[in-house]
Amino acid sequence: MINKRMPNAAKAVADIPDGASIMVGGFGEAGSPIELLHALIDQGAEDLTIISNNCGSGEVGLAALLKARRVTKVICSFPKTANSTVFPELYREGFTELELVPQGTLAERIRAGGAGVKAFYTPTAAGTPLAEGKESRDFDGRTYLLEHGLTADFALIKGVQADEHGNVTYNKTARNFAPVMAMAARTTIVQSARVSAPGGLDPEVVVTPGIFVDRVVEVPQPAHESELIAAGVSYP
Amino acid sequence: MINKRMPNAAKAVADIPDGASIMVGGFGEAGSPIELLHALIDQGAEDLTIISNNCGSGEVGLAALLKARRVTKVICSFPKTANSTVFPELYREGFTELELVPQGTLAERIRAGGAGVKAFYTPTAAGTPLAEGKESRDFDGRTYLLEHGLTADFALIKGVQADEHGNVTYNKTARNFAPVMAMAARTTIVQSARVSAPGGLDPEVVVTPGIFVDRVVEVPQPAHESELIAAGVSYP
Amino acid sequence: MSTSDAVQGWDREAMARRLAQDIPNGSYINLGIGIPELVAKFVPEGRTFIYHTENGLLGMGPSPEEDQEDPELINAGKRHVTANPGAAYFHHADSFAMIRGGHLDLSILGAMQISQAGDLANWSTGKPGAIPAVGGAMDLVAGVKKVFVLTQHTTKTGEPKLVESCTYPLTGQGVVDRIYTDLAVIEITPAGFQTIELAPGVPFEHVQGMTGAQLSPPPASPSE
Amino acid sequence: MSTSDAVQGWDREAMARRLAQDIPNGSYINLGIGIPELVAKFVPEGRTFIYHTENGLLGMGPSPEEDQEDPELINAGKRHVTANPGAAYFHHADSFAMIRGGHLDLSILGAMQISQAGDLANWSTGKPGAIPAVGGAMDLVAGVKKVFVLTQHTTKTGEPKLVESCTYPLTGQGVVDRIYTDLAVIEITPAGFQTIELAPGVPFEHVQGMTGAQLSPPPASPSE
Repeated sequence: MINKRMPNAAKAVADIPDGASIMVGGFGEAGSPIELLHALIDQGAEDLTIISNNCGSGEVGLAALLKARRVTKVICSFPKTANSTVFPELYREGFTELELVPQGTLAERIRAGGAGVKAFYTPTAAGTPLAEGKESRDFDGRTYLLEHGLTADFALIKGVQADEHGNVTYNKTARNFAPVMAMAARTTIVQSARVSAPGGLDPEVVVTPGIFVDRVVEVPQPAHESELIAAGVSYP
Repeated sequence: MINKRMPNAAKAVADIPDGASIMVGGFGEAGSPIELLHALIDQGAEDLTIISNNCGSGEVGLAALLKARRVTKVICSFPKTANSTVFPELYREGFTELELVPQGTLAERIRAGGAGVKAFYTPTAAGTPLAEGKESRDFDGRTYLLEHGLTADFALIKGVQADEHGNVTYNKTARNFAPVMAMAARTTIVQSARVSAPGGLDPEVVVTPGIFVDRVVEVPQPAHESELIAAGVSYP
Repeated sequence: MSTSDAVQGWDREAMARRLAQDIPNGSYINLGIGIPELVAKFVPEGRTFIYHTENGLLGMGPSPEEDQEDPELINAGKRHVTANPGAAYFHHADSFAMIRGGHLDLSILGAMQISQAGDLANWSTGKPGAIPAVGGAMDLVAGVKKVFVLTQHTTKTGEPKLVESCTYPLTGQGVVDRIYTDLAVIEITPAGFQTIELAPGVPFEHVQGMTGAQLSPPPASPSE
Repeated sequence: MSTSDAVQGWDREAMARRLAQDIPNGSYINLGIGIPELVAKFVPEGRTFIYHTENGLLGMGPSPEEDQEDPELINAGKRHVTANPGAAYFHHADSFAMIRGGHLDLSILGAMQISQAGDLANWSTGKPGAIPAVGGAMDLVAGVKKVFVLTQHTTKTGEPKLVESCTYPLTGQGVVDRIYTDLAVIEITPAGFQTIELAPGVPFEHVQGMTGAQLSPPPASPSE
């Protein structure tokens, strides 16, 4: 029997060590695995590298992890959002380093990492400051940049319906980076509103097949970033 | 209003010119768009390049197109199957050229073509005869081959449920190459057992989004290669 | 250089309406944040556009009723949206495959500067201490078939946005096809900025005065 | 060189059963066509394996009842299969991402030749006039974490399959981890072929005689 279910978020993230690289799903608050992030804050790991599209909002979820001074580097396409004050301060202070990557290049680098594609040529960012220090090459008269696949030690992602084999589906635009991050991380941890026995998901509608997922934890009523912020929550 | 529905298979393939490159979905008989292929035989285009995992079986579908001497090149991973006699003869005769590509490299080259990734580095086939003439490069002590994205003029694929915007779902392992071929072809033509108005498919379960599809034709009772062969059919 | 009060040009909605007239039926469009979002309000009679939002939705619909919002159904600007019939959700790698692979017909973006060679700067002032953030802008301009810029002709302080060469960090080189401003519609040609149309009551000389590079006048008989 | 009638070794089912004992619970496995497919019949008590078929299914189950066949539910060998509870369908690029990305634990393949350096030849005799066909073999050996070969020790005509260096065109270089034959279990080590275990009643000298390269004898006290 195969059962990847974990009893709670704390157990699911218990072995994440200092210095780990962690992919965190979500675009804005859609798909942000708040409960896993809060468990990681409680757990205490530091000197983390976070790979995520944004850096969180307010002082909950990913922003709270940064605020707790656990993150020394982010690989990110858009670190500033409307309610984002934590990252700018840590960045200006020099505590948190930033590797800025165009959003589509970030998604494709993560997919490449998960798919065993070592590197690829993309036209995105050619001729811009983000091409500096990168190898480029012309094909058919157009310039392309060489971008490398990206992997991580862990991925924290949020699904809506999962099963004990690790198959996952998502809610609307919460899908965003999760399927490719699940592929690219050595250990993928999923929080899902529902977790069923195998057979609970139609094989035709599975978005992330279980082979990409290591642990599943049921979080039936996940918090939303905007609601926590509206309620004035600052985690912990 | 957007409606990509075509009245029949003949109209759907009517403008495929001599010399066209055509991606054909299917792995074995699963996903083979028999009715579109038979319409293409009737239509008469020749000097075609076919990109497909196999070369068909018996004398129906893709094998029948080859037998009609319409295909001068195939890009393929496994051109010989149990009931395949047509391709071997054309290949030995020198009428049909073969570019042999490992199956995963073929799938990834097609995806890259559709995704605007010009080329990528893969470990597959390094150190084998299929690496001959290819650029290679070492990363972290391992050898990778540079493989180029692959596009085509047309794709012929088979879905099970589609809508008039071109959204498509597939039946089981008939999915195989269809989603990436739909991305990589300039004109993608889908035959589907059912075609509904927009709204007939749950946005969460769409496999091929309509942006990748140009024409949809309803073929309610598609033929299966094995059944045609068992019935002794030789098309036309 | 400052904007003359006597010359009004198009307002934001008129700019969006003017641009929408140039979009063919059935186009797949990515709308940038800000003025570009207004285009969806001015779809010409008889045409249907399908909107792509790069965070993973094709077939984006208008904002939901206030109590129908789903925090996980948002657009690239992180605003609540809806899904139209015929919509599809997908992940980011697939979403940017649509962009990079040239499957979208049109990207409509704001701009800080556009050069006469079609270079676009719209992501960073390059000021020291600013927090860099790029999002999907570089992917859009590199991949989408046509790139239309929808922007005020000058900055709030009256500096020209249409320039000989950009001083801000680039988003892409030679990527812009057309510019729709409050004063004019301008095409990027091998010869530089070509005026296609002037806003009603706006003299060409006024537009040239607000532009930081040579502007070719509109054709003698307007195509309108 | 010919196989001695006096020495029997394992039959095909016993070979598959022996290999199955070395697979940990919960492994994700791709089974090649032929003898490797037999492994699924010998899953040890208390273990569950999940089968991947590269044409787009994880969680492949056994053959269906005769009237339950779906021509579009097949495995890589194009035979009718079923989908177990917990299965998932996906497209070819995703399927080979699982393979190339190192997500599968084990690939079990047949072989024409295996060299002492772990090179594998299993796709082509290289004969002029033969129709070349490679399928997913090169992807599997390049990507999957462990590669086990399950094969008769010699060809039908008694030629050794375990050789110093392959004469047939390679599928991959240095990719094989272990070889399970009718005569022995043999590991590829930096020092070459290392016998792990002999089939019951098969003397080491016999196996060496059937092998085209130096074979290290099994450890003094078998780990069994």
